[in-house]
Amino acid sequence: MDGIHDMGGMAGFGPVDVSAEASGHEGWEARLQATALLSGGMSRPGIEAIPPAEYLASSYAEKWLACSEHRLLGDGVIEREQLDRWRTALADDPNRLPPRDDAPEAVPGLVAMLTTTPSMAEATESRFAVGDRVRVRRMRPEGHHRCPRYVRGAVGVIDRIPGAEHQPPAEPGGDVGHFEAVYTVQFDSRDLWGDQRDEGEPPFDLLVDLWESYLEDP
Amino acid sequence: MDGIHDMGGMAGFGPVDVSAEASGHEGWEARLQATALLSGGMSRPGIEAIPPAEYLASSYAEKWLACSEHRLLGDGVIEREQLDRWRTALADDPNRLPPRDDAPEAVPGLVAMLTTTPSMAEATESRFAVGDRVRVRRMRPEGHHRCPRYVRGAVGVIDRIPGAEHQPPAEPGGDVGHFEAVYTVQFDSRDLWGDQRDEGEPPFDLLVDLWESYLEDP
Amino acid sequence: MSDHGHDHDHDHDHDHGDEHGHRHYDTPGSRRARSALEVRAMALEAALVEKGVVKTDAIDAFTDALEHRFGPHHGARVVARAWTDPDFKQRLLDDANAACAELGVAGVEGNIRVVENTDDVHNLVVCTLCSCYPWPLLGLPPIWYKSFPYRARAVAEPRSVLSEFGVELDDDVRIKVWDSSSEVRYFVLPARPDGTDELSEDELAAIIDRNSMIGTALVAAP
Amino acid sequence: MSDHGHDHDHDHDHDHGDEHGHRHYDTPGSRRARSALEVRAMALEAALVEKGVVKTDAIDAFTDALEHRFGPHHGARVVARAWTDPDFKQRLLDDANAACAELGVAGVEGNIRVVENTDDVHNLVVCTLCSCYPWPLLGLPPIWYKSFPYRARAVAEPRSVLSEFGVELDDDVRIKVWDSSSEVRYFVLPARPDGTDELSEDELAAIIDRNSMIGTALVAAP
Repeated sequence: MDGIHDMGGMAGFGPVDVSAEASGHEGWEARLQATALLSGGMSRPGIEAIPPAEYLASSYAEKWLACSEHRLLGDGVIEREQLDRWRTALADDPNRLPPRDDAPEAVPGLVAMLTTTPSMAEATESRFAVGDRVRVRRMRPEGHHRCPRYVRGAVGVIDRIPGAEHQPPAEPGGDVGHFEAVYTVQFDSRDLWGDQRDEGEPPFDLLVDLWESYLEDP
Repeated sequence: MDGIHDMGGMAGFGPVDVSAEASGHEGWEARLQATALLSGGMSRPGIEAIPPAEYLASSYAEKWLACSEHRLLGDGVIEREQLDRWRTALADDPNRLPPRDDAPEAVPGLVAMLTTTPSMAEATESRFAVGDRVRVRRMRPEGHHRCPRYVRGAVGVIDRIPGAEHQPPAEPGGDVGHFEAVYTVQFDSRDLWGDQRDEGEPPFDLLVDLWESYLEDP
Repeated sequence: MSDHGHDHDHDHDHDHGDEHGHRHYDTPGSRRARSALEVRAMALEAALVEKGVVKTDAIDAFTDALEHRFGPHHGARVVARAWTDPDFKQRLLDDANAACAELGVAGVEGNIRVVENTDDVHNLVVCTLCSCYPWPLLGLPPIWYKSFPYRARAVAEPRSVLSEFGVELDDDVRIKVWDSSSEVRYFVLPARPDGTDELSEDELAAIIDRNSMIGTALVAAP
Repeated sequence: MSDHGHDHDHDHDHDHGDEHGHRHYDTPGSRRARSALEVRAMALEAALVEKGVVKTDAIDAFTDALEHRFGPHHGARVVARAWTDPDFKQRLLDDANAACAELGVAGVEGNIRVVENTDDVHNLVVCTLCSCYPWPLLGLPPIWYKSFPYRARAVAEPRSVLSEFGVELDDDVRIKVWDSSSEVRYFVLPARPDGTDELSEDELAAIIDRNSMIGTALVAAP
């Protein structure tokens, strides 16, 4: 979906707050990320489905929460009444904690998974080769994708072929998509934004990983 | 500025509320528009400078108000103390109205201006002719412009040359820009969004008015 | 300035003057309570008038033009005339400003191009960057025209948008979407429905609704 | 699994177990009050555990990995090794996953490509669509990396962004911006500063800050 999350190149957000460090380093935010990932509540299509005004008004943690609650409630994994009951209980009593339920026999496997680097398949079939010029297709996919709008229609050069992957699921909980080569494509900034020397930006290179079906001959 | 206002093609906003009619037809919203335009508080660069999260969270009237207050306070035309004082007075006393100060001799000229169609200059010099193929330049202007992102880099055909105009002021209160031909450029939807037949959208035409300096040979 | 102008002048004349000034704001006699936003708008006017930057009667006159001198009744008159007078229609398509002026329709935000719906072509007007709209012919735009879904989607998925308005077009009708990015304002000349041969120009004007002149409706026979 | 692992295992082992469970949430003994958002996050965990969907010790272990097994100290070790061992550096550039594994650095979100800063090239990493980041080498990202200004501007005006971080590059340095759109995670091998010839690998690791491995800082000699 070409939603608000696809913000590469958008102006108007102001300066970067370079001192903003802490998020995710407060324990509960990392814990929320763990909970959201383990439960399957979090997904990128789910985050991207947050309405644009809410997306921009929400912190990172709020988006993970909103996405997870929506998915887990919608799928009937948890119930509204449960959330409300626990919110009241946990807000009213500062000593209250969530219930504890362990399964220690599963932990080593989880830790092994977390500390194993996922391997990327080699691209045994690839339409384009390193050095080829390619154009990013014009498109407007309804589901989740990984093709930022700012490269649409632009011509770049294949820098590397890191491997082959399935396209990501288009919908929360959906199946993965077509298995195909992924290319790192290098663009000259002038082919994306024009000549910005007058704004203090000499030409630079922009490299984006793009699935084969996002690309066509130039 | 390529800001949040440039939303052509963005997904995620949901359906159109086709029953939403009333805005601007309640008297005070039209009166606000009149006030904002007469005072010079309203400008498109000013509207576009509203931060993205606020832009999406605001109604049309709120954006006109925020833009006008910001500009008129910033230029010292009105004062914060005045606004606060009047807000309190007008909220506290439902019979209270803004003060009245007329200048009836100026009204006929204003009405004549409002009811006169602005003429557009003929384009005596134009680089492109009707039927020419043109490409929209890649760019990223910092100031206000009228070149939507969704046509950048796309090739279209000149449909008509409605006339010549100055480019609009880049900043609130700024000077108009270069005087040049304006072209109505027709694009095939496939050159903007790809083939959308599977989504129930057969190819269509998209026509956009673009200043000459937005365009280049294809 | 308008050949229907008398009715209107009469309508709004009695609202003017000190006793009836600021009639757009709500007072205890009004049905609605003032919202916080309305108070903010009133305070802006008050501060500007207090400083002498704008005059109250100028605001009155401008508001009056937006609400009464402009409006879809003018657009409907133009369409009805075009349906009944082929020469006028041709002038309208060739030079809309001059043709509209014949009917006394003119004004700011009124540099018009008329685009014609036919059996093969359906036109739809939008302004993605803002909310530009042909004020003299249609007045101020409805909320949905200014809404984010309409601005975002009309240029990319017009059939999906039209279906939300209840408009379903044959697959072989070519849609033309007009994004009002310059000072030109686009106005749709809808197709005249079958079964209206016996109607007078005024009767025709009465069946033409605003949305049909934006492209989000078709005109139906009465 | 890590040659510096002992320190870390020691750090977090004592936090585990029932008595110390949920240590990430605030209780009266904590310095901060619970925010409404924290309560919402706790309620989500509570509902999921109550339903048996997730286990508490799984959440503990996952959180622990995010906070302690991953982090920029690993990235700094990798950089320091690359600066002092040319063969390792070559392996790192050729096959980062294998080279990182030599130092016991591995994990999810860790399919790494290392890109090298030189006198002529400066690399900058961003994820415009999301906030993808090389977890094993750098841990969880800082707020600014996830912020809208950074995601929006790094790909279009990198020098302007870098100047906000205090980084000014010569005009003839070519910037390469990497937008992490697939499962590959980019990691910057910063340039070794002059005047560090005498430093040991551990001393070098101590001067490498996280931002230099994203591209928003240069490493300075101590």
